Amino acid sequence: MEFVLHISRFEGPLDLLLYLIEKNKFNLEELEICPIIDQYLDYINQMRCLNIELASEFLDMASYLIWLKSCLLLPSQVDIAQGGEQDPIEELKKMLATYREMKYAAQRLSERPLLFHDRFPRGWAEGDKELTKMNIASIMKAISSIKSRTKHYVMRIERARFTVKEMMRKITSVLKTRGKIYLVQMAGTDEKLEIVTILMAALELSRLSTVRLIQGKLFGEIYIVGKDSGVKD
Amino acid sequence: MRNSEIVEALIFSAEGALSIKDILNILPDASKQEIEDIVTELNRTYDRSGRSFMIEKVSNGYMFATKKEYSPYLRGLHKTKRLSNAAIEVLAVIAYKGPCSKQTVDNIRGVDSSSALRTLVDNHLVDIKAGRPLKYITTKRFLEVFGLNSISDLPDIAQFQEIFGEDQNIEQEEDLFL
Amino acid sequence: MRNSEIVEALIFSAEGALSIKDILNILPDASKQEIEDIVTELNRTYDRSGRSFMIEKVSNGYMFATKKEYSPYLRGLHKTKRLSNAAIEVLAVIAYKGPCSKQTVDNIRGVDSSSALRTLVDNHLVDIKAGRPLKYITTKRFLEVFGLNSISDLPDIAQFQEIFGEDQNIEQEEDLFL
Repeated sequence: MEFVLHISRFEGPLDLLLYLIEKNKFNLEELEICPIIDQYLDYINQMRCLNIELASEFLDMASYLIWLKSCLLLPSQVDIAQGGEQDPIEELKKMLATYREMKYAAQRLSERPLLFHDRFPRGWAEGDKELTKMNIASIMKAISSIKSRTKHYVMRIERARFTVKEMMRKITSVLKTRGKIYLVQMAGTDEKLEIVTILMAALELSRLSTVRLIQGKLFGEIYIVGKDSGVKD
Repeated sequence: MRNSEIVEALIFSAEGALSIKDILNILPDASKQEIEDIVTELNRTYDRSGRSFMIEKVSNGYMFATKKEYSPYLRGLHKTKRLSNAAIEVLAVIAYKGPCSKQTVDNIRGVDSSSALRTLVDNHLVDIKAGRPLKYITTKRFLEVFGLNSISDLPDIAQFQEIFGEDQNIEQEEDLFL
Repeated sequence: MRNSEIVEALIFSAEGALSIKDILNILPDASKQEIEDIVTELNRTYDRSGRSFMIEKVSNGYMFATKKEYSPYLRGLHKTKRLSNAAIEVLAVIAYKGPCSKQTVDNIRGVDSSSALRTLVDNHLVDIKAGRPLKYITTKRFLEVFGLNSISDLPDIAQFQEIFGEDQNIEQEEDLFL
């Protein structure tokens, strides 16, 4: 169980790989890649078993490593370092080396005495503060704050994709041909926004007494039936 | 570490005036009298050693200030006051949309911008162009303060969502500024 | 009035680091060397008289700040923020590889850096340069906060490699795998 560490301990897949390499006392240059790949995949699997939400980058790296391992095991069929092309293992090592440099640089940076933590500048009353902190970013921030305040201008495309009204129409028309539909069946994608739209549309239809929403048991699947259908609650 | 050093550091780093009560919160074993004596003694030391600053007693506490006699030199430092968020918003709109009228600025922001516009003009960040209606434009000073060579150095608004996208789901292509 | 008093008053009354250039604008008869000597002498005086602050050489200029040993007391007065590890990593990448795009930062770290970038921009440690793609750079504020005179004060990456005790010659090693 020593693998079960909090994923939040790692900044990303490269960080986790570096940890595994250090733990095995491997040298980045003469890296034995297979055991590291296995340990990485083990780790990811355990995280998934524990229902720990993993950032997509960890999973992307997992599938990449599975591919890499399959290449290593089948050298005759897939030549991973075809003439001229970059060797993926070398590339991975380079990425790890660069990341390790930056991680170390970050550690060194955070050891420096920090202003407002270890050193304090002369204090200024709020009103006396100067313009010195004005920069392009503050202009961009101002624009985005205007945008978020006047969202109706920027959300048009998104609303066109999943509108409650349209979803209501869709549900009504499906109900014409079928007695009942499970809410999840209405979803064409697995986007959260679509699920929310479906639920809102169903609630709205129920409010208008056009449909009835039925849930057989606690946490059971919710389905919709037409108002006049013979289905019992 | 002596209390006088700590008191000096506290007053030095405080934003605005620091009250004796605030000081006593951090040095609970000191007394009000002791703090007052420390400040008097510090000022005496500054005077004796020819420091150009001193601790002033203002209505609500103590604060550092440079002595009056240096003010002719300090005026050369060109302090420009910090802008409110509203003023930066107006400035941003004029930078991207200018020259434009107050009406345009108000429409885009959804609120009245009179007072922010006034601040910007007072700070020489925005200038007025004659006409009906009056038009507002950013100035050379604006470019200096924001470290731009020209107004075309401002990034494209469509690129903002890279870090300022409030929500990944919101597509910002359809926007007001196009 | 002596130049050293004026220099002290100028640095004392500036918010953030005051550049030597700004000081010379106000004291045109002084030389760069003279300013440097004045600051060295002032710091010596502060040390001798037990001042809790000193003049730091940061961001190609000078700034007053309290000495480290007072921080336990001063933290009681100020809200101190610490950057997340992610934010410091992003900052390190931008400091060493910048100006660079978000894509470069993401590639080096192997994860998306939007939110860390946003924090750094919000804290004025990183600014944006227009272009396609946008580039990120560290600011004067970054130098002030980390007490650096310039980016080149950062330790050399080549030094890190010695610490790792390998990577002496990546190019050569690569051949072995081809």
